[in-house]
Amino acid sequence: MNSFFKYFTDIFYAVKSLLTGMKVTGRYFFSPWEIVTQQYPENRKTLKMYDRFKGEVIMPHNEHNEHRCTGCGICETACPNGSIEILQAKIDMPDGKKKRIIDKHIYHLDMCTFCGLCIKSCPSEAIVWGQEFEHAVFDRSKLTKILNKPGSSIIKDIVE
Amino acid sequence: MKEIINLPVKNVEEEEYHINMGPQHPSTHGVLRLVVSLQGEIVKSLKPHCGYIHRGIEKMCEKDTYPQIIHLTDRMDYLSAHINNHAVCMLVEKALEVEVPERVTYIRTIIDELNRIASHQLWWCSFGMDMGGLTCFFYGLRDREKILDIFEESFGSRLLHSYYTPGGLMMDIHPDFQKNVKAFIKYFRKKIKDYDDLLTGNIIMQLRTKGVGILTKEDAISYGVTGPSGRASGFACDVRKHHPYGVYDKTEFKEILGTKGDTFERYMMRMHEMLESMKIIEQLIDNIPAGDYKAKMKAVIKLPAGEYFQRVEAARGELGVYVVSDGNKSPYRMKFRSPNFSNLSVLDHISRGCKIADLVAIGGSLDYVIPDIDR
Amino acid sequence: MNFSIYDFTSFNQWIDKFLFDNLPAFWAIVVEMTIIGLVVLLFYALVGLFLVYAERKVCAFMQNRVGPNRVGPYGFFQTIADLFKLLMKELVYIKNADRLLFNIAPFIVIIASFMAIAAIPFAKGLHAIDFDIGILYVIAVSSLGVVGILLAGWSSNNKYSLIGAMRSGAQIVSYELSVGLSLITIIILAGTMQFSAIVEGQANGWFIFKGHIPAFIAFIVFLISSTAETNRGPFDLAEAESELTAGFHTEYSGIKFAFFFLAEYMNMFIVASIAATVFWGGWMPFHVGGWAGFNHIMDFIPPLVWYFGKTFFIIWIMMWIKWTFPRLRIDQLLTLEWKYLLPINLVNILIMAFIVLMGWHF
Amino acid sequence: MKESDFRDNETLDLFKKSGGNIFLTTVDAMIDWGRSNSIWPLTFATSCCGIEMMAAGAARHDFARFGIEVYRASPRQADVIVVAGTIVNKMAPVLKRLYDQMSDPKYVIAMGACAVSGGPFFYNTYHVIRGVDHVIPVDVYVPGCPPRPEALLYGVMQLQRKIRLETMANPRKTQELK
Repeated sequence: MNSFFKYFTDIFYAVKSLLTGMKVTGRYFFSPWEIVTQQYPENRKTLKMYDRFKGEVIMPHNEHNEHRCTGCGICETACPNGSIEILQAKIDMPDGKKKRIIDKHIYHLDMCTFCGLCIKSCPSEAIVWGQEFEHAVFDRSKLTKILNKPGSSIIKDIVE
Repeated sequence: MKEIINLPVKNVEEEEYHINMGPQHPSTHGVLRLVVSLQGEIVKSLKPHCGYIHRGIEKMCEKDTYPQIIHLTDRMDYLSAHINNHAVCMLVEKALEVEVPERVTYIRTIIDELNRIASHQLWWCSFGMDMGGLTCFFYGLRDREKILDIFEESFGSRLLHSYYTPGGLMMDIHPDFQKNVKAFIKYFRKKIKDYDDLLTGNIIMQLRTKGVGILTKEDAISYGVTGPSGRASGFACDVRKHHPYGVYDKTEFKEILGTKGDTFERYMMRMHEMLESMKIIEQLIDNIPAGDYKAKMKAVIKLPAGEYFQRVEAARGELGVYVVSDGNKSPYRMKFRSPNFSNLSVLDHISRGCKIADLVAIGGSLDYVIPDIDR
Repeated sequence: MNFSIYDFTSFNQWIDKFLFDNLPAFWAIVVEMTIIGLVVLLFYALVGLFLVYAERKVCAFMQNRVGPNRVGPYGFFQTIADLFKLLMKELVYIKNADRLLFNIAPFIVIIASFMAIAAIPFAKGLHAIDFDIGILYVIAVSSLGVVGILLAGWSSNNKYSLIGAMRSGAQIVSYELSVGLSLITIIILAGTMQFSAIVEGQANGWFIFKGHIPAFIAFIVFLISSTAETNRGPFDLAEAESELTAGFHTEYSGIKFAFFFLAEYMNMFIVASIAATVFWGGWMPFHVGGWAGFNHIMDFIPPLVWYFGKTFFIIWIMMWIKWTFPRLRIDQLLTLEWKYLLPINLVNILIMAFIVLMGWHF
Repeated sequence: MKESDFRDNETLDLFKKSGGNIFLTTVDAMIDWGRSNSIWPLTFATSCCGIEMMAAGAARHDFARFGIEVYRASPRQADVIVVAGTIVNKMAPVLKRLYDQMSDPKYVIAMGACAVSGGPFFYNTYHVIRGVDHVIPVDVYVPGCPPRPEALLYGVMQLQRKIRLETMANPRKTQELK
């Protein structure tokens, strides 16, 4: 007799547990205001990343096309996976000495892991995080970037 | 004719056949390959094949400096990235005998627990998906996004943060951090009821998990199954309790132990652990002391020659980091004792004799992350 | 010609008369059959496409998201885009597959669901054929689909497919029983197997209300077992994604896969419309005995609206079930059938027979 | 989103030019419309990026708005393989096989630094494929480690733009160019 009752109580509790589950999904079905979806390409205007968002490494230039990078190469050694390559050039100073300056600050976006060691180690704060995240391209070579703009020069008051 | 008659008749009952689950299979959570020998639907035995995502992280660590190792440990068990980093950072700090500011330990503990919740949420939704309840996937990830928002606001990325550095943190937490964490806990305490209603109490789920894949305490100890999976079998293995680090010794939390060790118990362990983690965070979040966010470290970190070991409680079990240093700026040999590897090793033992559907459920309850197994 | 949206009988008779007047008898029948075939085919495609879209939207709303919304208004043309793509997709031929069976299988599955539509009355006079054994015919035809599934699984030369097909075989054969028995409960009440007569019999109250609790239990059992018969979640063991990748149709690509996909949704439509017809009065409006004014207002709503309203409501319930529950294991699936549904069903039939015998129903 | 807002329009122009005198007919336009709006991905993830791919499919970002929610576990029915994560030497033959098992037309999105170039495992390791394009042809590269779900959605939109250039006469011209 006991097993006979157990048969029915089992059915009762099973149905109850199933209805509890259906209550959850049913409630969400009838409460469309709880939808959390962000409509990405439509909300591009209002979509703003957090200030600290790590999108890519950029080198800010001022209005005279000047940057703060001295080409010291500390970021290159700090980078754990070789995403940064510094090509240096030598120029003749007016006092006759030769000085090393940055020729190309090559940044491999396709290899970067956004760990932030380069930016943290930069002594002259030449590179910062950019907020851009839409990087998808058809050609992989487009992801290798030269951060210093052509014809740019270093801001005068930076000392190594 | 005679020869044909005398051929040995193959016993159909004994006939087995093998199927490959993986490397690309939805329920192996990555690129694990399980060679399962089946008899009908019954699993006779299985062989896990590792190495489909072996990236040589331990070898790479020998080339990197200690701050650079952090970003590799992120990518081992990516779901408990902060906790992995915590292990390496503590090891370096212990070796150099650096006293980290108290603010750092508080922040690290809170973030570890947040990371644990996020990891368990992802486990819950993938477990639900393994069981066939696809809606679980969306509810779990919906709530996980709240944690990721907090992470992104402070550290700038969603999944892999590289936020801890030897001696402290990369940067201070965002001013809104405490407020957001409190809001999240309030939110999640409400939403975790949905989890219980949708999956935990469900009769189908209970029938499928209770009494399936039983792991005894002795086996858990001998296989080295740690974390929630080990505790479900009654193996008291919580590193936070027995070898406290961070500020766990100053907080009140329970180490919940199971008795049965079946799939349902492993499931419940993680559900309880989410609640316990929230309790820990609630105790700490208002008491973060003011101070510096990193200790003074030398520019080039060199560990004195010797051997060092540090363990932490990652989301899936005990993570051990073992370093042999020869006094250089990079380790001579680095070895990770990853929890998932031990947890996977028990899969063959506990899934023999169950059905394919059970194998999927057991795999989901062991919650392995394949890149942590292969490293 | 006397055409109204409340009664299609005269409309059909008019077409019939027109054809037979103008053509020899043989050709008139051929033309008639062609027209019916085309109409059913068009209907099949439209309902299939709509149901796929509806399923996506329903599950999206249950999961706190919006679902397809970029192709057409509210993503309404999403499934049409899918159709174009699947039409143009390469058909992969498996090297060691049984070519003939591999190619036939999707057609068997789709024809099985196609044939069942014939007997379903959509409105008064709007049905392809009105058998006097309509229910028996539908049960017989809908179980043909399992042959296609078994063939698909067997011929693919894939172990996952084979396991999925074997599961499906065991599942459909056993749940067929419950479907039949739960319908017999209503046949006892209605006293006929003819769909049109069953619908007429519900003019003064739907069977689910007329038949007291046994009819309600029969409805629940029918809902569960028909969900299982259509291989839908939580009984989708034949294509259990997390266990068997895609089950019996793992090796199918392009339009052949689309046939399986479509057949699943059409089977859902068919079982829902049988449930609506047998339990909820089909195209019959909602009537309450004694409320003449209310009944009169209800009569104004066209039968097609009633019919599709009820059918889609039942489909919605089936979707709701699918998107809530985890999947059953194969042994639990059979336990549910043989230990729970079947005994309940048998007892239910006895009770129903007793009620009908005593004349206790309304 | 306007065409000019997208990146890498130069490569797309190159694809357009390579079409030569073939013009898009109405049939082409219809098929491309269908294909570009129903890209069913394969459930394939090897590591971290897979989690972000899951997040892209989840409620917050909702892949399904593009009609892409139908994750197919069987490669026969999938249209795009999102290579999310590191591909190592042991996995490369499997990946190639999966790609071969997919039915045409098939597309590849390389998601994350590991799939694009090897990423953190480019130097100093012995077991990692340095970019998945050594194994299978890649249509769209989505860098990031891991990329945000929005970045993946952006990659999918780039792929849609690429698919819309296909013609019946030369369906795979965009890949043959490389």
